[in-house]
Amino acid sequence: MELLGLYHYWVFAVLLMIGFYAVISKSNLIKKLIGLSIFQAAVFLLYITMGKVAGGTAPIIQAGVENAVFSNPLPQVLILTAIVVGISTMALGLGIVVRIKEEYGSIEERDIQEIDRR
Amino acid sequence: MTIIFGVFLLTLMVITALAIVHTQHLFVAVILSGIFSLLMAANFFLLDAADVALTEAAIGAGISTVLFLGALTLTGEAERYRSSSVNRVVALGVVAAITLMVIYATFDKPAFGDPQTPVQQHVAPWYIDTTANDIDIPNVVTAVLASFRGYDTLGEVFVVLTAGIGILFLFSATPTRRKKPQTEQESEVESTAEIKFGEGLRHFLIPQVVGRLLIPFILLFGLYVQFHGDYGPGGGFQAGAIIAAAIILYALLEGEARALRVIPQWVLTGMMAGGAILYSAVGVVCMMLDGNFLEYSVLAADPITGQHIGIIVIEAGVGITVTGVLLSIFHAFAGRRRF
Amino acid sequence: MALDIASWVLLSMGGLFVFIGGVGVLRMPDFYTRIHASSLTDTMGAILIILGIMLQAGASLAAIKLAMILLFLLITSPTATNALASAALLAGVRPCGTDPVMSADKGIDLDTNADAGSLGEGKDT
Amino acid sequence: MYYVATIATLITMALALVRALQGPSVYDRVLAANMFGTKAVLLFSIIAFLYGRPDFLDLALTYALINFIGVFAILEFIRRRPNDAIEDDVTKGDVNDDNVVGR
Repeated sequence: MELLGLYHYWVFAVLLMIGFYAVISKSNLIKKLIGLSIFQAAVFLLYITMGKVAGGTAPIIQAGVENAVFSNPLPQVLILTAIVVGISTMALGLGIVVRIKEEYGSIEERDIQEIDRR
Repeated sequence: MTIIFGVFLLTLMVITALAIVHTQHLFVAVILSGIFSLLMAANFFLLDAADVALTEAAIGAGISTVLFLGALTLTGEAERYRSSSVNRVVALGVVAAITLMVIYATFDKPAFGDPQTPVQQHVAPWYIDTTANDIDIPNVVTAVLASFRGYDTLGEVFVVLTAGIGILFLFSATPTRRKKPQTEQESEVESTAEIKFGEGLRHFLIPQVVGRLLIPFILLFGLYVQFHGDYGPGGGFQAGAIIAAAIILYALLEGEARALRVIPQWVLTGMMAGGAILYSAVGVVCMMLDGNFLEYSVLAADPITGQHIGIIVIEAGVGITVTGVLLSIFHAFAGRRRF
Repeated sequence: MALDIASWVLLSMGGLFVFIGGVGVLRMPDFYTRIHASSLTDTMGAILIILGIMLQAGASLAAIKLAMILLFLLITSPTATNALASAALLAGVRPCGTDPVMSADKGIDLDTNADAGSLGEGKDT
Repeated sequence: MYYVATIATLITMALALVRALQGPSVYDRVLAANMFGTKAVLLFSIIAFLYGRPDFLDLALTYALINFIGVFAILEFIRRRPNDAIEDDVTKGDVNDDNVVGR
């Protein structure tokens, strides 16, 4: 049981690093952004995991139910807004990639550096 | 038992993430990230975060696939280079080392779901207790989002607005071609291609009919999520994404040109700014009525009614801004010609 | 009690159908047969499972929501697979076992887009 | 009682994921992704009752309503992309399909 609980944190670590690997080792800019979104998702998962209370339920008070245990609402609020902010900033990143493609004719980091060196 | 379901879904998530990073085909990576987002939403739901799961559902199913595909249309869809083996070994080494360190650190973490940890003891019970007395709406998440931490949410809305403005600025620039100037033939091809691009899925009869049938229901559901957010999972962020998804569906079926005729860009720009201004205006009105910034209690004679009014108005502001920004972003990508 | 048993039976049957469909999607030989398998989970499986839950919900708002979910599922998922199949057909993915000669015999020419258009499903290019 | 249906749905999700990873053609992956979405609708409905919180059916309703938008977007994307890319992809799909038949 203890290990099953820790498994959530392990998955967080693994996902974080899968995203990080894509960011540092891939040359394609869109692939880097996809990696970044995996990284982001891992952080979301960590917050929500820490807010869970055993035997709890979602923090929406039900009429007629007394003494219910609620999970922590605070991380949920932070992540809820972070998801929408995340997609907006991701779109901004994609917009920058599109502009790079238009100016350089490529979205590979390697090509772009070569063109810049010239 | 549900913890085992959670573990199973988490395992599927890791497999999906590995496949996303491994594949060379960006189109496939985008399809797989749709699945990844679904698994993420399921996990949030199992971890008692219904509001977050709803947000992830609205964003992941409706918006993010569309945006990524829009970008892929403009940039091309295959990775040209594999990273060199030295590069890969170094990266893998760094990644493996950090993973092991983080996993080592998890053994010091408090047990999963332990109610005695400091994080569960400190602020959260206060929020849950106070919501029932001071704000009197069932959804604690909405109460914290809109009232207790309203200033924080105002900041988030402005971040979303800034991202939207950034996209509009970026795409207002016309590309300067460095190397090969366009030949006449090429530009001709492009103009015919543009006519084809404008018409959407108009020739696919069945999606057309069913899509038209469903758009009113999606819009209605969006409004339900918007205004039911005080009582169940929902709120401005989710509703904005759902309504934007409905309009995006219309644009896919009928072509961007018609969607832009229904809601022109100047309306969208007005929505982007208007929602944020509505939100801040509530704060200013509170100050004029001798309260603090965003202290809704002064909005009505009864503090609880004041809170209700404030929350409904600022959630509407959030919804309007999110809809405007997401739709502007979509039109910016979809209306861009391929160069 | 009788309701519980009925609901249990429906849920198990639904689970079985969903599982069979899942196996079909994995094991069927080509794209079009896989669509068939996936439709099994989306229609029979979904109907049985949601009916099973509705029996538990009783007459309440939840039952109405479940009915709406079922209705939307039954509308959207065949539309999506139909759109997908027509896109695949237009792009030239062949059903396995049909070589071009056989198709010509039946009067269906899979090669030309014009013909696909006359099937009522769209013209492209 | 809900466990049977939940487990069947979860296993089906895993099978669909395998199909999405294997391909072989793009369309198979899209089909698997779509099927994943409808299974998620069922999973959310069942879990809402498993947790005893039927008001959370909104989540399932969201997916039921907007999951297919992704498929339409993909369709539009396939239609829009330059012709060479389509042919490239289809030949790949065809070769792989033949392999599956031959097995």
